[in-house]
Amino acid sequence: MSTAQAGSKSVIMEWLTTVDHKKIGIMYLAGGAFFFALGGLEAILMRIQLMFPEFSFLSAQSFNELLTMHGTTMIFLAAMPLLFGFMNFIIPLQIGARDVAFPFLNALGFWLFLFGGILLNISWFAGGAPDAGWTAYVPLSSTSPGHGLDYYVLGLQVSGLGTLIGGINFLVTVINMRAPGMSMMRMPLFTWSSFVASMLILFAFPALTIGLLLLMLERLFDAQYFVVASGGNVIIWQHLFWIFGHPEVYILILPAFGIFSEVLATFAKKRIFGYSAMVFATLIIGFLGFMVWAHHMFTVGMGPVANAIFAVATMAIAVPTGIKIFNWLLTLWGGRIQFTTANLFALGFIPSFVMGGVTGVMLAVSAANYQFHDTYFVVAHFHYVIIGGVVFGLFSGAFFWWPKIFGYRLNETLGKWFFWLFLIGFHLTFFVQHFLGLMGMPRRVASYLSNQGLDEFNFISTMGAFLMTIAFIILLVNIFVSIGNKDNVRDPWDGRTLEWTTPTPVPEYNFAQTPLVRDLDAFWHEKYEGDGKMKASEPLEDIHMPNSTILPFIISLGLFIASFGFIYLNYPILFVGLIITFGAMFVRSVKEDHGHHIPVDRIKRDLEGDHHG
Amino acid sequence: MENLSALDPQGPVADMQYSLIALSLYIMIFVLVVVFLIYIFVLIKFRERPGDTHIPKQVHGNRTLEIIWTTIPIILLLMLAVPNVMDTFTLANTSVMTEEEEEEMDHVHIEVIAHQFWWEFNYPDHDIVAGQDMYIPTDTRIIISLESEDVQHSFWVPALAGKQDNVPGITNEMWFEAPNEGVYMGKCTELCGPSHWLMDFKVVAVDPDAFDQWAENMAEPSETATHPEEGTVAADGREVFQDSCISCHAVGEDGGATGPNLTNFGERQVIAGYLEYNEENLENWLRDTQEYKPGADMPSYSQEQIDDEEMAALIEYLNGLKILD
Amino acid sequence: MSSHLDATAPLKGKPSKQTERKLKKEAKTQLASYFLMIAITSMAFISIASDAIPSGFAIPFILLLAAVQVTFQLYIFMHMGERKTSWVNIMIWTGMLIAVLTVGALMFLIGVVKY
Amino acid sequence: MAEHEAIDIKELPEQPEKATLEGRNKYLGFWFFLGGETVLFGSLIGTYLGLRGGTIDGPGPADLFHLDLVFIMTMILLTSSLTSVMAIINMHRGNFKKLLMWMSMTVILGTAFLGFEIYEFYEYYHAGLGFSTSAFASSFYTLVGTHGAHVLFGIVWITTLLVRYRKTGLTLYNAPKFNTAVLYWHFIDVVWVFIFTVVYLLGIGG
Ligand code: HEA
Ligand code: HEA
Ligand code: HEC
Ligand code: CUA
Ligand SMILES: [Cu+2]
Repeated sequence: MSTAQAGSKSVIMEWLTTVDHKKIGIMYLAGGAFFFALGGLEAILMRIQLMFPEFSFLSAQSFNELLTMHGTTMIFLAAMPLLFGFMNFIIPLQIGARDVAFPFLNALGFWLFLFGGILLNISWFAGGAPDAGWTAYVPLSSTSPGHGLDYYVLGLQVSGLGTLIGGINFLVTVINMRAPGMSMMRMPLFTWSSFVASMLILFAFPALTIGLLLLMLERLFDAQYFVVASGGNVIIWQHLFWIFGHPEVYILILPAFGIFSEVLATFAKKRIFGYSAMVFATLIIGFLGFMVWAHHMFTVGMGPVANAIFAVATMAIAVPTGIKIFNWLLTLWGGRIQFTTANLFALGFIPSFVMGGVTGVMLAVSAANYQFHDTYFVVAHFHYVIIGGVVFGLFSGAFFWWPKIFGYRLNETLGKWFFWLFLIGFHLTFFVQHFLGLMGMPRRVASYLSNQGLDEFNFISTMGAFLMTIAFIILLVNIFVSIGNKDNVRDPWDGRTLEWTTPTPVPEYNFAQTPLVRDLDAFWHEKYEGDGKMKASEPLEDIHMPNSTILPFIISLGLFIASFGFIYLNYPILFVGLIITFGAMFVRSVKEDHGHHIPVDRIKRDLEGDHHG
Repeated sequence: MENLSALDPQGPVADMQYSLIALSLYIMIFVLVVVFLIYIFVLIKFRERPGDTHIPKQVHGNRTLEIIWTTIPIILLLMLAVPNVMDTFTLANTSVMTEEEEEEMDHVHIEVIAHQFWWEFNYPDHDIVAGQDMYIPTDTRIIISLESEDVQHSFWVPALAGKQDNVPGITNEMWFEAPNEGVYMGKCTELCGPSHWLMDFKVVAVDPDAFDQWAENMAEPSETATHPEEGTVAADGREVFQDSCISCHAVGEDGGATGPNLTNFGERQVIAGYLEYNEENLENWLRDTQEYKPGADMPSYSQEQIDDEEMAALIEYLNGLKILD
Repeated sequence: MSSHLDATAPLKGKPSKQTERKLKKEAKTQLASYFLMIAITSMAFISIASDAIPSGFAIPFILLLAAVQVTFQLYIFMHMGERKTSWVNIMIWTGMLIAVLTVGALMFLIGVVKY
Repeated sequence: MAEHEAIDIKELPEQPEKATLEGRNKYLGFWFFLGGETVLFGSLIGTYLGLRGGTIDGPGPADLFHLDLVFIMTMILLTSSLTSVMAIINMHRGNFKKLLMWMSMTVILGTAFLGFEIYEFYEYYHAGLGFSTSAFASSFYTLVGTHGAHVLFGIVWITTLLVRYRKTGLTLYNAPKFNTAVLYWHFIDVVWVFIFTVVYLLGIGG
């Protein structure tokens, strides 16, 4: 077997062909950050339009396109990929693995996401973006003129496939790739919550896949599922969407919960309080997450029995979530709390998220939901949980793991400016929206009339959004000015878990010797009960690693091309795309690839370099 | 400013919903206070002080605490869930019998049919079709059935009741009552296209006698309004109307149903659901319909189609379409 | 795991005697369950195809038969009852549960009849 | 990768498909994928059941379905499941030739099934059931067609394996591949059991 890969490749080829979970993680982070800025820009444009009543900064049509793309981009192309970035980089390190279970599929998942995201955004230049909201209710979506919705359907289908693949990969990685001694109940909570989130992905995304398939067949091939005159029914779409859609929001929040568990324990310098309760609560949230989807459909006419059942089931989620909140508070209790930027975001999360969570419970009151539904009260609720939960989690994780991932530390002073401005801007933007909703402002309105008392709060809300933008720019500045800040990047926070035992930058094979895990918070245990070094569970020997390959990129590219064939019903293009995809899959299954070995000498050299460096 | 806010309920249904909102809000404030108190205490007490390097005790957990913070939320949620389930059933009961009285209540049945981007109100018991303004009698149970002609819409009158969706192919029902006379603002709350934000309507509650009068006149509008006397400007306007508009708009018995029924158009407070009612706006609306409501099913009328003189006549005719007084 | 194990080399050798015995037994089980499945399918077919059986009985009956048959497929053909398949069981049954919920919702909660 | 040294194992591993970490990963990952597929088909079946009354003026289930044809198709697919089971038993015995033989049988049976399905669609089409005739028509073709597409994919997949490994003999590398392909094939059969019951039998009987 060959021991090293032939030739030196250009940097671009290296990234295009990589199957290293760390590089893929970084690409997810970069892609997600790009789409976050894009989705944020779309939000700002909407907020400018809503700054004054009857303002004509944007046409109603453009507004609808922006609002659809903002929601879709933020959920599918920003929040989820950013989380996937952390999951990719951190999970193998936290469980003491050299790689994920399916490195090839991992790369494939990333490229599918990226090509799907690009596809969706090409709609801007191809006659108009989708305009039916991120929920794309039929028949508005199935009859929407132009190709916007076709881009929506195919873009999400392609990137959704990537997500599903990624989810399966994480599941198997966690189950099969853990280092010796790392039992399920010794796993760090970030890994645990990502694991549960991956289960949700596995079961939620197929419903979306079918929903999108039906919508595509209806728009492009004249199917009649949603055409009432042909015996169709429009509520089927809503069920399929929300059977996916509700678990989706927990797919977003659970990994973020995991990040907070790591950050809070690290900066309180305390073991997480009630570890097994935390695990159990996560599982319950995941399970209940599948039982409540119809709370988005209280007004659609399912009947009072259905509404009552779904209302009560929804409220029940407050209980396990509350368990987590109180466990975090008790983790802080008696600790030595350090106010680093990472921890500020985690601390800012607790009150912000609880405010969003309790409005969620208010929304779950079905009879009152008849007032709340589709108003700005809902917009306020979900931005509180999403920004106060997911986005804060992403920022917290970014500051926390940045040194490990990028090899330098972000500036703390700028970080704190960023935090405070973002926190204030966020509450300013969304707190007043609760009132707007109850005062009669529906959501998804391109503007509002001037004599209805909605002017002041909308203006305040937009000001808050500007503040968030300033904060975000400070973050960007921070990323660039801090590049030289390379001291103490191996274990800067006195970490507790295995990722902090690796050298920075993390070598390709992660661990020269797979560690032996003896307790929860394995590293902390060795630091304070042992000699500060992980015990090895295997002798030093050659390490087997998978080979780089361009095939994932090509498979995704083929689907990207084929999508245009669908959108414009152009069969030659469709077949070219499919041939590329299936051809590459065929090559993959026929050409055996057994990876390569990293010789023990090189690992020894690395180890010495690490000790002297 | 009309009655628009759900925070200022004007009828029993909105009241019921308001008290649920209030109840849930109190519970949530209690939760927030508890969480915030612990939070602030912890942050102050256990923050790292300069020079402090102690390693805190690595506590594993506490069974008693776990039980406490599992049971208390369950109790709080039950306090909320029970009234909610009861109200959900009450609101879904659109039969007109009240259980205590066992007799038929006064009620009016209205079919609300949503169109992009306007509202049609049918009164099947009165044989009336109205558009944009929904007249109702006070102190009477209003039974609404909801349908849609095109995409999904949602019918919301915050001050009187919550909303229910107008779903194509499906009939939903709801009810409410308005004890006080007044005009209540209604809105469409389901994204239904570019002019979704302008899909407003009015609920006009008048006392039952006035309502009966209105219904009678709607069913048989006075000839003088619908067929103005020969030779008047309005009669010329009627001609234009018969040429260009009648295929979509009905006045009295005859006319299409693609657009709102205009029998009582002269009594609208607003044009097309939102434009202040005056002649200038009316002319603008007819000239630039697609500017005012992009995507609406009514064409804009240029000078070639309707010249200024005809337009003036048309407006005169439309202004005269009144059924009351 | 010995990292130099060459996975591309053809596997030589015979299974152990014990495995041989097991396989022989398994072949029998498989064949038996195959015929059982044929029988089940035929029963389902007959209960619908013949007019003698009232549909009030036939419908729940064939649904039950389908469930039995699927269990056979999963546990006999697909070996879901073996050791170390707990994760497989969790995932498949969770999937089934969610699929059933989905089917139920799409049959009953689509607004035509209110519950 | 020069020497294809035979592995020095006296005995064949009991389950060569799970003898390597890669094999175990594949096994588990594939099962999870099937868990997701369960929801996928659940969504399709639900959609069909929700819409099966929506025939408007077009033909409905009772006008169309030939139960006897579908019964034969079911038998074929069940038998193909058995042949694939036999293939795995022979794999465990170390009899690669027979593995290939039984797998070929599976492919042949699968192709026959697919042929019948195409014939069935052809019949229905000529009985007036186009894809856009009614909501029932669209949902029926989508559900059964998606299943058919799975069958087609399975046939192509197994054929590729057969061609690729016709000479190599059993290895720790291809054993998991055969095993997952067979799992997939059984799963297609499981789904068909539901389709047979819920679409065809209920279509005629209820
Ligand atoms: C990260 C995303 C996220 C999260 C975590 C949540 C969490 C919750 N959501 Fe939210 N939700 C969304 C994202 C999210 N949601 C989005 C995006 C939408 C809109 C989609 C669209 O239409 O576009 C939405 C919409 C939405 C609706 C539909 C509104 C409507 O359209 O009419 C409802 C209704 O029930 C709801 C409920 C809840 C509930 C009960 C929770 C619970 O999980 C919250 C639980 C947490 C707490 C309650 C706080 C902590 C608990 C305690 C301190 C214990 C004590 C508490 C009590 C006793 C109350 N959400
Ligand atoms: C992860 C999810 C997520 C996130 C993070 C956000 C973030 C924000 N959202 Fe979003 N939002 C949704 C998910 C999200 N939203 C969803 C699902 C909907 C529903 C859509 C629908 O109805 O279909 C919605 C709808 C929605 C609405 C309602 C639209 C309507 O109903 O009419 C509004 C209005 O205020 C809004 C505002 C904002 C704002 C101000 C932010 C801010 O927090 C944004 C913060 C970001 C920045 C501040 C970055 C700014 C960057 C720049 C300006 C560019 C600079 C770039 C460089 C220098 C390179 N959002
Ligand atoms: C193709 C159909 C069509 C034709 C022709 C048409 N209209 Fe309309 N009209 C509509 C529709 C649809 C609306 C509702 C628009 C909305 O609010 O979305 C409307 C609304 C109106 C309104 C506002 C109604 C209200 O209740 O506020 C007036 C006034 C009106 N039309 C007058 C006219 C006149 C006058 C003409 C002829 C010169 C005309 N319409 C021709 C379809 C039509
Ligand atoms: Cu009608 Cu919005
Ligand atoms: Cu939800």
